[in-house]
Amino acid sequence: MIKVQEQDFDIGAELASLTDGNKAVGGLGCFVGLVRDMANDEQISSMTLEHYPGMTEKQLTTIEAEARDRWPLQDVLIIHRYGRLEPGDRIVLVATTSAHREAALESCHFLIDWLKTKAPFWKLEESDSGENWVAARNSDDDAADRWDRAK
Amino acid sequence: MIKVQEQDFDIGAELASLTDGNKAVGGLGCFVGLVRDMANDEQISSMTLEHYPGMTEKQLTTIEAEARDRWPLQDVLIIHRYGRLEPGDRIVLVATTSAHREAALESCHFLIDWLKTKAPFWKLEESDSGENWVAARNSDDDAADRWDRAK
Amino acid sequence: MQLLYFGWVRTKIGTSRETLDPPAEITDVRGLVEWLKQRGDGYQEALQDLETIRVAVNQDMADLDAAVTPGDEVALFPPMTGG
Amino acid sequence: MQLLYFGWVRTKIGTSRETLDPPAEITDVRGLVEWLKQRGDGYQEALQDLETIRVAVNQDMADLDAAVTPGDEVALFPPMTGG
Repeated sequence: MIKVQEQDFDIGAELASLTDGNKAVGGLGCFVGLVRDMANDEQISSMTLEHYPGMTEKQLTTIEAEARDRWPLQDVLIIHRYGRLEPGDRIVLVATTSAHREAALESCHFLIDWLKTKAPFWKLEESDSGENWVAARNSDDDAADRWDRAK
Repeated sequence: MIKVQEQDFDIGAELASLTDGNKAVGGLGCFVGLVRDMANDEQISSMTLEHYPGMTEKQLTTIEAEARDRWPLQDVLIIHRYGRLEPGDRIVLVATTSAHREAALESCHFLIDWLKTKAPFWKLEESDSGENWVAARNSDDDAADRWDRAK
Repeated sequence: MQLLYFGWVRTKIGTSRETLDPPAEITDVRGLVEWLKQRGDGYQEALQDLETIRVAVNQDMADLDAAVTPGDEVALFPPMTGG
Repeated sequence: MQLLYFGWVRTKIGTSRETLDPPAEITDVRGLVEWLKQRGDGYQEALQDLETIRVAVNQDMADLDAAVTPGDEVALFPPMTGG
């Protein structure tokens, strides 16, 4: 399931929706990304996420299908927020469930690596020195490429 | 933090305790293990976890230190239940927080692989055919060995 | 043709969305970008380094050689930073 | 010496914990296990295959050559299945 939303999410309730009543789940893997208060040695006051409505949902739906193709998953949940966030705020939740822990953990890792470089979001950080678009990192490309090679 | 307990835990509350108020956390990795209703094609009615009080806490404290040594972590939480559980019940929670997602996800994977083969727990499954001690799996040893080699 | 801009491509061009009618000889993304660069300093600055520009045609990632037609939705943006 | 048994080692021996006084010549885990096996069919059955037995001395994992002394807490159990 894909949710692209401005509002915050309740981690406990979201994860419970993946496991409650499904007794075939042996493992749940989860990653939550949060806004940090420091970037490049500067104090961050806010981070605004811009996205491409329509394409975002399309891309996330494609990658959910790809994860289900690669691993024997019971369920996939991706929640990605947009709009203005502050340090400590949740940005993204990725969770997968499977009979087996390897599938849950690896698919979760795959999905967040993928989101970093291929989901149409852009981050504008605000600090004392002004506004700054977060640059893509080569290390994120490398992390995503790893999964292409493993295909 | 290590918790070895008979009672259930609240995933949302536990994870919130790792991130609330800590604005240096960029990523939280989490794994939850649950009791499945099937094992070796048999319907499971319960799983009873026996452990070695004293040694369990000692071993888990050691592995938490090992994870903190290997990755730049903000926090580590391991909750492992013992006693009689039923299908769908939570067994274990592993969660780690870090400024960076790789550290959080990898350390989480490391900890659960380690728990599978080196935490002093033993599982007794009850099914229509009687009681059966869960056997250790070679694949779990291999998963744990991988981290020894990576050291 | 619907043009969408995101991230610093948007802030440099100064708009997030516009409807344009490129001349008929514009048939691929590369040609479209070169044509846009003639429209003003903001476009010139936003699109000067093609290495840093990513493109989606009708909400699918595309490269500079991808075909574009008048009814398309074409988005230009910097490398994505999701997650 | 405190002896603790877990998992099927416990169910085969029939007790989870006992205090025993092995003879003075028992100085390592291997000798202790051989001595225990003389104590009855349950012990014999539980401890027959040393490949499947794991040992902790004073709550630290140990091997068959590890020393044991009268004040030690020695635990015998199958491979662990945590997580």
